[in-house]
Amino acid sequence: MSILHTVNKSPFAHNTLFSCLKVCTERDGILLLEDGVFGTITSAPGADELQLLIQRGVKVFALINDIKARGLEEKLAPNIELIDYNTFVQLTLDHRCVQSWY
Amino acid sequence: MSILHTVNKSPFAHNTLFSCLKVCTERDGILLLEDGVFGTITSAPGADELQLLIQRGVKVFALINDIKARGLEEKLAPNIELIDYNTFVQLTLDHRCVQSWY
Amino acid sequence: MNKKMLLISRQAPYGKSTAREAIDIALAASVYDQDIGILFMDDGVFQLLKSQKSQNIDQKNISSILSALALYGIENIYVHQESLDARTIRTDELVVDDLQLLNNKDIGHLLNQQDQLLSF
Amino acid sequence: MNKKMLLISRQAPYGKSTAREAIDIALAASVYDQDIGILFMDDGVFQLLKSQKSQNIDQKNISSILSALALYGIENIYVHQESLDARTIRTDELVVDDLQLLNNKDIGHLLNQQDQLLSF
Amino acid sequence: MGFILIMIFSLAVYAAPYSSQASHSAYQFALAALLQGHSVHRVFFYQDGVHNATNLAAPPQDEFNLQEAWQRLANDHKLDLVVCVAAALRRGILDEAEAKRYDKPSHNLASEFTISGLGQLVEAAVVSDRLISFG
Amino acid sequence: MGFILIMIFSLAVYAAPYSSQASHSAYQFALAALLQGHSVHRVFFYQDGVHNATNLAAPPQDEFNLQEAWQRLANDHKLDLVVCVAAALRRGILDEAEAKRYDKPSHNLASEFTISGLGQLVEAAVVSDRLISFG
Repeated sequence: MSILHTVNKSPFAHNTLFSCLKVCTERDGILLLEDGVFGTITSAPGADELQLLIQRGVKVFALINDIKARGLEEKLAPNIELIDYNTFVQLTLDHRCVQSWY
Repeated sequence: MSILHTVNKSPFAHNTLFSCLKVCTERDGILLLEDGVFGTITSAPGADELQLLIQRGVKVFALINDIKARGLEEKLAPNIELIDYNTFVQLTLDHRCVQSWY
Repeated sequence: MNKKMLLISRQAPYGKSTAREAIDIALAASVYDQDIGILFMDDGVFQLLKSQKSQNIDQKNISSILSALALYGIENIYVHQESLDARTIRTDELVVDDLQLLNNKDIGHLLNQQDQLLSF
Repeated sequence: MNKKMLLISRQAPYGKSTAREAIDIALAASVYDQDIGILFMDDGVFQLLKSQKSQNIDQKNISSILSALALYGIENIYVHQESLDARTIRTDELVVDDLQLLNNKDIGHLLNQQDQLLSF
Repeated sequence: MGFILIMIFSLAVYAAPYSSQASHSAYQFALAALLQGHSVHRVFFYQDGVHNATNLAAPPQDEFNLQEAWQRLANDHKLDLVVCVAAALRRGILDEAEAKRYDKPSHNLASEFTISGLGQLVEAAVVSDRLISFG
Repeated sequence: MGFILIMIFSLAVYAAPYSSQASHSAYQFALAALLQGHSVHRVFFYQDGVHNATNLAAPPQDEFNLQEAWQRLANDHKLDLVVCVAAALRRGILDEAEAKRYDKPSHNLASEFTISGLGQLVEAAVVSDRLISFG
């Protein structure tokens, strides 16, 4: 029972993802949605930090419909799980509460 | 007759100011307004680049009312000219056109 | 019923109405006798700066409202130390005296103690 | 009367409506026979990516609209090279073939040749 | 199929429809939760989110109409859609009573929404298992 | 005092009042330009800027009312305040004619504003010495 962090801003334009990464604990999860899915690109700002957190046990997810809408399927960094809204709902129940980073 | 760039986003949160600095030529001017005035703080992201441009001849301005509203009078980096809306209007006439960076 | 709630305020004052409207939620929660804390982080720490003169841009003074948080019984005021440092803001420049400075790890821990998070 | 105009589109598609509504201005300018160019910069270059399937989020496909710019007589399409590079986007991944890649200095020069700038 | 534990959700929506994708995401989330059999106690609209409640939007026929979609969802699932009165008044979203009180020439709140105070957001946070924010 | 060269300005406003400071900045700019004796050919409201045109906003008495300020400025200086029809329809800002056309129960465009197409922004860019954007 930890925190689910959601990030909906592009890390190329906003510092939102970095703020999330700073306070994310090893038991938390991160969900990228809307323009936040630009953070799945291997060269995105924060991509290295994201992979480091994944290695430490943090689960990272991205909404598949937001990935597809933006044509990013071929550009994804490894170990990011693509999910739909049903799984998003389930994730909020698997965590104790949700912090939305705008 | 060059470009007046306006920046209204905080450089701590957005990459807007950096985009402006990248393409600003030595004959251009930069006006910080609204949350853009957080860029006047000496430790702000882009502050060093801003000072470098100033040394190369770029004029940098900030709206005094936006500075006062945010209580930043004591935190200003050097060589930034504080102006009112009358001068803002005049600046747009002193330049050939205005690029607003959001 | 009582829940542990934390409001996380990360936006600069005045450029958007977010900061102002977030505070109103904290005040409402206190009126309804809920245990609410506020965490200021990122540009949100600018809200706490002294000597804001927002009448110059026709807006209400946010730091005045924040200086009254204690009157509303809101006692847990947290501030992200790294956000202050990045902006070269000292704690004696803030309108609130009684605050708890947190590092990144502290914040991760704080979030994990809450029942609900109100994010701004 | 004719003026040299440049629309500067810097926002990512879909998260906000800015990208979509900026394009409509370019189309309107072309309808009124104005000499309008478009510069894609920062996250704006994402608008040009192929294989967008925006019906998944109930939005119109922005890349389809952009691929029709030539039909509207909009010939001057500029793309910031550094913005592409930062996003590891190759020009063969874009929906527009006939575009001009610009570096920072080129853009500074381009802006200084315009009569009006439309900023998004 | 096993059974699922029914949980109580509330959503807070802070962004305008169309201009931002966030309220569309909130709608998708509410829909998915309801279809899984969960309960949505309340959707609270605040800040620019109050524009989701207008009954005057007329987007092109071939575009998704989110305001209408909320109204349909409310009718199908007896959803409690609440608009913050202070945020709404500042942004020109009014029901008939507020229009009368402030002597305004018309009102534009869709009938599926009600106007109330921030206490409704606080109450939603208290009684719900999860409060999810979209902004 | 010397004389000043009268220049023609047009403004483009892309942000909502209250939610964003940008439309207040646009108002301050327009006011300063007019008081200097310059001409403001048009203020064009697009994207969330269309919310500047509502006649239903009722902010607290002690807060600045930007929607009213635009209306006053328009009356004092015979300003041409134009709202983009496509942006307005999507966001629920309608005049009487559009309300009738789309069969909507009411309308909310302040009488100082007119609804028109994007061509009005293009025309403003062409005939004005300076087009200044606020977003």
